[in-house]
Amino acid sequence: MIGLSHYLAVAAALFTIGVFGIFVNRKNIIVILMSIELILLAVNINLVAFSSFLGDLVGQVFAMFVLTVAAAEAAVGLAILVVYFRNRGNIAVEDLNLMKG
Amino acid sequence: MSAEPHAAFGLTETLATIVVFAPLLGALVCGLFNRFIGEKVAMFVATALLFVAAGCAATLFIGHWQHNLHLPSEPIAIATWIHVGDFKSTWSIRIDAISAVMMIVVTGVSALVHLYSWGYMAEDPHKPRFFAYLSLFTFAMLALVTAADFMQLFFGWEGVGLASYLLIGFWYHKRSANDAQIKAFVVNRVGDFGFVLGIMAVFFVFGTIEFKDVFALVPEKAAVMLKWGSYQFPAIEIIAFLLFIGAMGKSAQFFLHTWLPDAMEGPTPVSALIHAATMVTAGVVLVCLCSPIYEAAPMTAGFITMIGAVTALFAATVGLAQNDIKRVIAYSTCSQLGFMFFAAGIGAYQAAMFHLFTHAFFKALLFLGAGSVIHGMNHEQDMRKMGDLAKHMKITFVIMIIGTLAITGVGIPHTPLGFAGFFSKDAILETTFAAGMTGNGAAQAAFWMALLAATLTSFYSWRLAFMTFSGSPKWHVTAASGHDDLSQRDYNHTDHGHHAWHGPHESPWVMLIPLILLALGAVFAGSIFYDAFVGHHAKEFWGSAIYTAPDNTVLKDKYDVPHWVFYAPLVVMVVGLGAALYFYFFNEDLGKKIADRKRLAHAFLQNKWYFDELYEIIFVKAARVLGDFFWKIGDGKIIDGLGPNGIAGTLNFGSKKAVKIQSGYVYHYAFLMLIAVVALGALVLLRGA
Amino acid sequence: MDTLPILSILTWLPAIAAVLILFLPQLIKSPEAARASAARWIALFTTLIVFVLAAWMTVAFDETNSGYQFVERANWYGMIQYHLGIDGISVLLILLTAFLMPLCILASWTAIEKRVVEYMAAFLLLQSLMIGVFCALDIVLFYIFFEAGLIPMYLIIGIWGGKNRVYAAYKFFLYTLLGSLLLLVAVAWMVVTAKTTSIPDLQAFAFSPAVQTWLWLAFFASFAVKMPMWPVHTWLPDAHVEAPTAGSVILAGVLLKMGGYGFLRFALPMFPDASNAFAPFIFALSGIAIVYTSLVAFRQTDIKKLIAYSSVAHMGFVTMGIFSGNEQGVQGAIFQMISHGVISGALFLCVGVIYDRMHTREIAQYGGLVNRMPIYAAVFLLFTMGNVGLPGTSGFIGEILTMQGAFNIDPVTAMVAASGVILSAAYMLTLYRKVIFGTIVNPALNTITDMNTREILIFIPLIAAALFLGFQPNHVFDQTAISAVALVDAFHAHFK
Amino acid sequence: MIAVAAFYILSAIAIAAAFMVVVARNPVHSVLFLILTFFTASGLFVLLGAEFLAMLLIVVYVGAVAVLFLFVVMMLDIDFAELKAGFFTYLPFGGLIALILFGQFAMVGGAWIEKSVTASAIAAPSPAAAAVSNAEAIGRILYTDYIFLFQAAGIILFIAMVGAIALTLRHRDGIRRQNVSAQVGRTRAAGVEMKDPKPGEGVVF
Amino acid sequence: MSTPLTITQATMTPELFLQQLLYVLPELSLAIGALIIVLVGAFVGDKGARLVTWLCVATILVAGSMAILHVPAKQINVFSSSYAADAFSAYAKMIIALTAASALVLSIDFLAEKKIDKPEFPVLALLATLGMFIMVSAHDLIALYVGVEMQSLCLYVLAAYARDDAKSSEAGLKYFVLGALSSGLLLYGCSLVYGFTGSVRFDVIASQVQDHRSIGVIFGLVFILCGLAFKMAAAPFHMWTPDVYEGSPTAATAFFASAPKVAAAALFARVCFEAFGSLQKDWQSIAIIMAILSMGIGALFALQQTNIKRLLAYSSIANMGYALVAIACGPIYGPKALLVFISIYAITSVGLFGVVLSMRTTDGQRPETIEALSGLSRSNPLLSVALTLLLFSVMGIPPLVGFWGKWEIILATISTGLIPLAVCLILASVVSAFYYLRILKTVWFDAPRMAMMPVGVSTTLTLTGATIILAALTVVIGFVGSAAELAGAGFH
Repeated sequence: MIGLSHYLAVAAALFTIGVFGIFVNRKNIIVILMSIELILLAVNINLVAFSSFLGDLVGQVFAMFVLTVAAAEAAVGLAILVVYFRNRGNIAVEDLNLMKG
Repeated sequence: MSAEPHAAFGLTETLATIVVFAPLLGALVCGLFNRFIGEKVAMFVATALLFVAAGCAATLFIGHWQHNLHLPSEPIAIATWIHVGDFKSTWSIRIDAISAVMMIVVTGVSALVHLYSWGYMAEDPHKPRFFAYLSLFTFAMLALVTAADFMQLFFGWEGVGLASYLLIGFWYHKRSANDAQIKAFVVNRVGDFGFVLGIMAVFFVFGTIEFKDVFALVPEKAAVMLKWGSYQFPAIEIIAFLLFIGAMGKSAQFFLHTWLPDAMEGPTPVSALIHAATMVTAGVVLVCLCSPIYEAAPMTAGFITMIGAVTALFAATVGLAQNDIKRVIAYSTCSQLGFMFFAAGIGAYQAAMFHLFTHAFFKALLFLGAGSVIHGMNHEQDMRKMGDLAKHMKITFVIMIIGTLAITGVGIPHTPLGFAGFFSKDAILETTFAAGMTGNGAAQAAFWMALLAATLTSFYSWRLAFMTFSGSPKWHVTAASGHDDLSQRDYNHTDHGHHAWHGPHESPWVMLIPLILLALGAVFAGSIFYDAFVGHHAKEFWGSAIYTAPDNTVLKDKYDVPHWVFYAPLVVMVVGLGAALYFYFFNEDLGKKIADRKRLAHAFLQNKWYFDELYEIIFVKAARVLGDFFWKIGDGKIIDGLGPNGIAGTLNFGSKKAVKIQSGYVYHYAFLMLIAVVALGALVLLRGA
Repeated sequence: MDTLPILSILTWLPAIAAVLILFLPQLIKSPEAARASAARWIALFTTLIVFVLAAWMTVAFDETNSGYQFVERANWYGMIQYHLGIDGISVLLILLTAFLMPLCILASWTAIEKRVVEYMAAFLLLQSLMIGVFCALDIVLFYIFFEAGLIPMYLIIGIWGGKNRVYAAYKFFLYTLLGSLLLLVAVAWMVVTAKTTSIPDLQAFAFSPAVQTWLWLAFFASFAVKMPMWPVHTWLPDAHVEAPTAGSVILAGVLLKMGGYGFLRFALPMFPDASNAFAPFIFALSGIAIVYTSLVAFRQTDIKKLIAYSSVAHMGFVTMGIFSGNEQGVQGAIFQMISHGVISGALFLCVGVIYDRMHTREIAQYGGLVNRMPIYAAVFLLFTMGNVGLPGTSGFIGEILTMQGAFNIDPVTAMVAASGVILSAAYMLTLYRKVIFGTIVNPALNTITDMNTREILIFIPLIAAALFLGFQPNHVFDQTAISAVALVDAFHAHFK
Repeated sequence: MIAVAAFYILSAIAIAAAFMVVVARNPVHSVLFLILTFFTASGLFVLLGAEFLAMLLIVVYVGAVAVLFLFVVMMLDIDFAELKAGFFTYLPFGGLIALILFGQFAMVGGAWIEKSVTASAIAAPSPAAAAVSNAEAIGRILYTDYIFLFQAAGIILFIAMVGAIALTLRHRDGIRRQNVSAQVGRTRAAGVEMKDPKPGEGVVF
Repeated sequence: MSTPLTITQATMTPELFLQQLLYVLPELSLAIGALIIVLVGAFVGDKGARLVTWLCVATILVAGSMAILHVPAKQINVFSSSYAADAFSAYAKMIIALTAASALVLSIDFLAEKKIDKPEFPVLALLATLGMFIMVSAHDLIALYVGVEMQSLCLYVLAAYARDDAKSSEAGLKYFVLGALSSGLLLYGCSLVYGFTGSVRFDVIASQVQDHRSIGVIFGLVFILCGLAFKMAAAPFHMWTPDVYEGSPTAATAFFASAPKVAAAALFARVCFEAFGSLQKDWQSIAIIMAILSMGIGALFALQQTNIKRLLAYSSIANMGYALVAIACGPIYGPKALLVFISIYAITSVGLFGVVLSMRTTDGQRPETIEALSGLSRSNPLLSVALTLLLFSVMGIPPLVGFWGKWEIILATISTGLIPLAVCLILASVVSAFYYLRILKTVWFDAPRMAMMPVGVSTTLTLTGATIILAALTVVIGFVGSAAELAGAGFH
């Protein structure tokens, strides 16, 4: 029988991959944004799994809010990315380094 | 500052008040208002006031001597000075035998010196300042001798130190004078260090610093012990010792004597007044005044005896080899002070006071005479450049011989014939021998050392006389350069220092009159006052001012010493005179030859046993090195280096390194966030486990 | 006292004047020179009024009342109150502050040429805060005044200071800040423990001995820096050297006294056990301070630095006296604070006189001044002697009493301190010789002029004070006695 | 049994696809893998009985967000990028951290016990499957209990809109736009100028 | 904890619905205001930015006053207990409104000069304020998340607002990427807490964790706090702060530096005190670690800064450390200290940025280095006096009001027994004083280097306002204290 911990494990794996994607990725920023989507997806799996196993709908409502906000976030993130690209001509992570110290 | 008259304010009190405050008034007038009233008037006021004071002091002294005046038992209280709990000090005038003696000595010599200075300092542009300092000194000295408690005593003590400082450095353009004044002040401070501690110990043990109360409590506190760690010391001994340290500084006793010869950088009248007759005797006064304490502190008394005797001998040896006329007399002063101290040490306070009294006359005389010589020699002080002056300065010559006779102690025992020094010195030697008979080892040693010192005294005193007044003239009339302290000053009348010198000349009468008056004292003071001071009337003369323990009978025992003791001083004087005659009168160059041949011994003596050099290394250099160490290493490297600068530096360095973490790369930031999350997670999980 | 809120007036009058100086001329757009002149006169006038009021208050002060007088009290923030009052310990320190301020203003009359308006405002502000420190009876209020003084002093050193002023200003500020923040923690601790901020109540509150130790250490950290005590004294020479003359005067004359005042007001009465336990420690530090800084002073080549180090040594007497915990020690310490305020203030003003003429403080640049400046030489001599502790000047009384106080507890400390008496003579007289005596070597000095009337006017009150206090110190002791005795008695009663 | 198999297959694909999102060289591939991940995740939602959310995921995420990603990737014309050297230097430590993180999650996951949650905590019990649909049940609480936050979420979308416009909208110069009000407000007087030329002079424009 | 009045679905009626709306009036007015203003903005176009800004300011101030005009005596939870109306949130909202409005006023001249004065800026700021309002009133995890995201999304955009400026867009991107990551952490934490307690409501969570301390909940707590720490800019989640502060348009930075800090700190406090009250040991240790790190890093890193915005960023990190110290003091002593401190800090911060915003050379440059302030006291005495007062205030030197913030915190730490933390605070303060003094040194001791423009009207207004408010606060600090006391009383 598939228990809650199975789902939590999947979510944890996705979360870890998302996190991993953020800090080992040196290619471009857009992948970082995708990693963030993965993290949010992991959270959603968690919420839905808990909701299901607790028999409580609030988790699903929460997940819905997360979905909504994630969509908004993606929009804003991509907008900023576009602005950045217009200024710099590329989106390499290594170049995101005008300010430091 | 006015005294509030009260019911018992009689003649004695009035006189004493005038004595004390007249010089102060003189100093203020002379120092502050000379610009308004004119130099001459200011100086005249100061001198006149001093003579008034001297007159009053004389009245007081003679009145007491002749039992015409009754000295009050209570000091005149003028105003509260310090009153903190039991620590209470009052501005007051204590009138007793000691202060009466000291008042006449101080004001008398001071008045004469004031007068003398009219002539001696005639060409100095800062005369009013000089007179102001002299009067200020006189006031401070009087405050010292009339103090009724240790605080006022210390006030006077330091006050005379200040005046001494100012007067030694009176010719401020002279580097040597500046050095000497600082040396005098600082060495005195070393003594004061002990003195202050002594006062504190007195307060600690007795709970008061008023003489009357302290002395009354001495028997009661005799057994009190001071503990320090596991050691115990008798409190009285400690107090006595500490106070004596102060006396050693002020009276230039062995170890703390180095300032006195240098103090001769001051004008000669100053040397006469301060560094011969009065201030330097303050230590003796202190010991005599504190006789109740010293009577209860036999160990310290022994120490005083030894220091006194050593000083007497040591200074005499150094005096042998000096060539500066004032320095010879300075060492002689030092030596004579040693006499006074060991007299006090063996319990003959009266003899000490007596010698102090006579010494004031003949030593002031010698100094002023030397001043007259110096004045006549156009400020030349080196005896090797003098000679044959008897012809040119007859009165001075006579006076100096009187002085020499007095200091060497010429007189015939058992008769009233003799110079002042004879009576007082004999009294000291006899009492010392008498004390030695009771088994006082220190006294025995002191006696023999004193005898030797007396021989040397005779030798160097006559040496001085012969080198100066007899023999061939070693001065040149044309010599007008290479010597003069005055010439370097930016005088308005530059004619003095550089004009051609016409050879030695006798001093003006304004200088000679004080000399003559002092000469009278040097001749007669001893015989007249012998009885009152140390003779059969001593008890009633001194009254309660000097305390002698019941078992202290040296004053009486001095009559019972073997016969040869009475004649010994005379004999040694003759021996010294003979030697001096041989070396400096008959064979004029012999002394010089000896000096040249025996280089080592002579150099040792001439360089004052190398005390200055030793102190230079031990104290001055050490202070410099330590000061530099504390400043540059202690403050700079250690405190600042580890403290503010070090911390600031470390922080700056650390932050420079640390700020690199802020690399600007977003993946670094994310990575650090994750590490933090993981770490915090691990932390709480561990806590949970 | 329902009459005049004299303490509030004393405290706030200078601050109001400062604001006036700062803003009034701005509003009427007067030219720079006129503004400067107005600032000077307003400042002088204000400080004189404050002095007169302070003098009146000192006269009106009831010497037989050991409690706090002229008390003002109002609620402010929670239990923190606007609570002012003075006793015998603070009354004279306020008078001293009020006494020195007009002299400082006068001393800065021509010496300060740039930003006169800000300068005068800063000084007046400083005066407000200093007076506030001495009359605050609420511990938080005290702390506020205590630490706020950093602001004007930082600016005074930094803006109108010498070459190395920035370093000095930083050092002064940070050193003091660290100390006073520890004090703040301790204050908070006390407030939390005792549930009151009123100083009289805190004095009556018995802290447990263990707590006392920590609190005492925190207070020590702050006041020791302020005093300053060895080894946290190194800010002082720098601050003194760089500060303008009047800044040095105030720093030495008043700001250092806050440390001593703090010990007297807080450490001794509130933490008697700890004070008693730490007394040997303080004695050791005081002894070291006296000898160490005297030796360092001996080697200085900068006049102000020398006097600054000498200040540290003299403050050593104060701490020694305070922690001897007996009447002589405590009264002596208070006296020494006042005396040092006058004498070291005067010495810094003396330095200022020649600095204004020559713009150097190097001893080597001087020599033979007596030839050109006899009056100055006399004045300088007087204060040199005062600093040396010559009897008859105020310097002596404080030294002897604090030493006596210490001697009753620990003769060895008194002995070490007494050796400072020798050393002080050595360095001060050497300084005096090098600057005043001798012949003029530096040709620049050939045209130097003696003190002018304004300068003489500045010194007359100081001379009068130094001598008056030297000959009649009892006028001070009469004021301080009752409070000091009460303090000492309470301290001793604690151990009975 | 099918559910179990479905779970394993779906989750395996999801994890693999997610990994590929991160490591793929071509960002377009990354986006496509992301879409795959979403699809499989939506399958998991169905398994968990959250049909409404599963649909939402596909509609919102695949339909909007992922397409948006794809659009941006294409628009920005990003080169293929090799894994940089930094990747390998950071891999061990980064991997370690990731591993620890995963381990911690595993511990947490293992700690969940059904009974640990008291029934009273459940605010909105899931209705029996037969009673109402999942979507309806969610709707019931969303429009009552969470109406306030629901509106707030609307505001968030509004913010995203305003923000995206503020950042990216450009009014380029030189582009002719229709100005309706100007057209409508145009009057005869403004449009036509009457000239009255004298003979032989002509009209000067 | 007082038993809150809870209105839920079970008892929902139209009347009750309206009654609930009463408690969210501030948010409602903000939201409705925002919508109307957007319409106005669309109507007036870019030229109306100034008008729109003032409208936003007015709206925010109205909303802020609504928050304090209607403070329920006891905490009231509405909308299924997702939203708390209480004195704590009212106080925080007032401060948020005040500082947000001031920051907006400050932005007017700056944006106009940079030619980015479009209506979107104030509208986004207004909406961010709405997010902050929701944050401080959040009483369940969903509201928490929604509030945080609403605020964050606006701030991301504001950071990148100068879209032609490479630094600004980089700042926006960095802020966004890291912010999204932190949201992910926060959410993951929320999901764990939800799963292990069965509820998202703070009151239910509180009663659930009271019984047993489950690893899941604690782990969830750690994640939530990490996410919130990011929003607060507390170390070690502070890394974005200096870069974003530097890169963002200064007007936006001024906004970031004030109101959002209040909101984040208040939310952090509420989560700790209300939802996880019985896990005090856990969040306390986390808060202490974060506090020490923030104070240390804020103080240390700032030493090396030459850019004044960066320096202020580190300064804000350090100050968030102080706020965390207050939070670590727990629900009894912490809230008052936190509120007094954070409100004073936020106002000071606006003032400081006001000064930065008024740094303008006569040739139109906007220098951001500290050196640019050289000799400011000569060229612009009033501005430098204001700056001096603000800096001494933020240093915590009495009698300036910043002192009271530190005083309250120290008092709280001592009351709690966290004395070593107080000592850390002090050490950090001394090190911080070092770099604040450096600014003052540049202003007062150095010779002027650049000719500065006179300060613009709106800046003068705000600056004077901030200075006057701070000065006034010194005198009426008793009022602030008792208000904060009242506001913080709900947690115990």
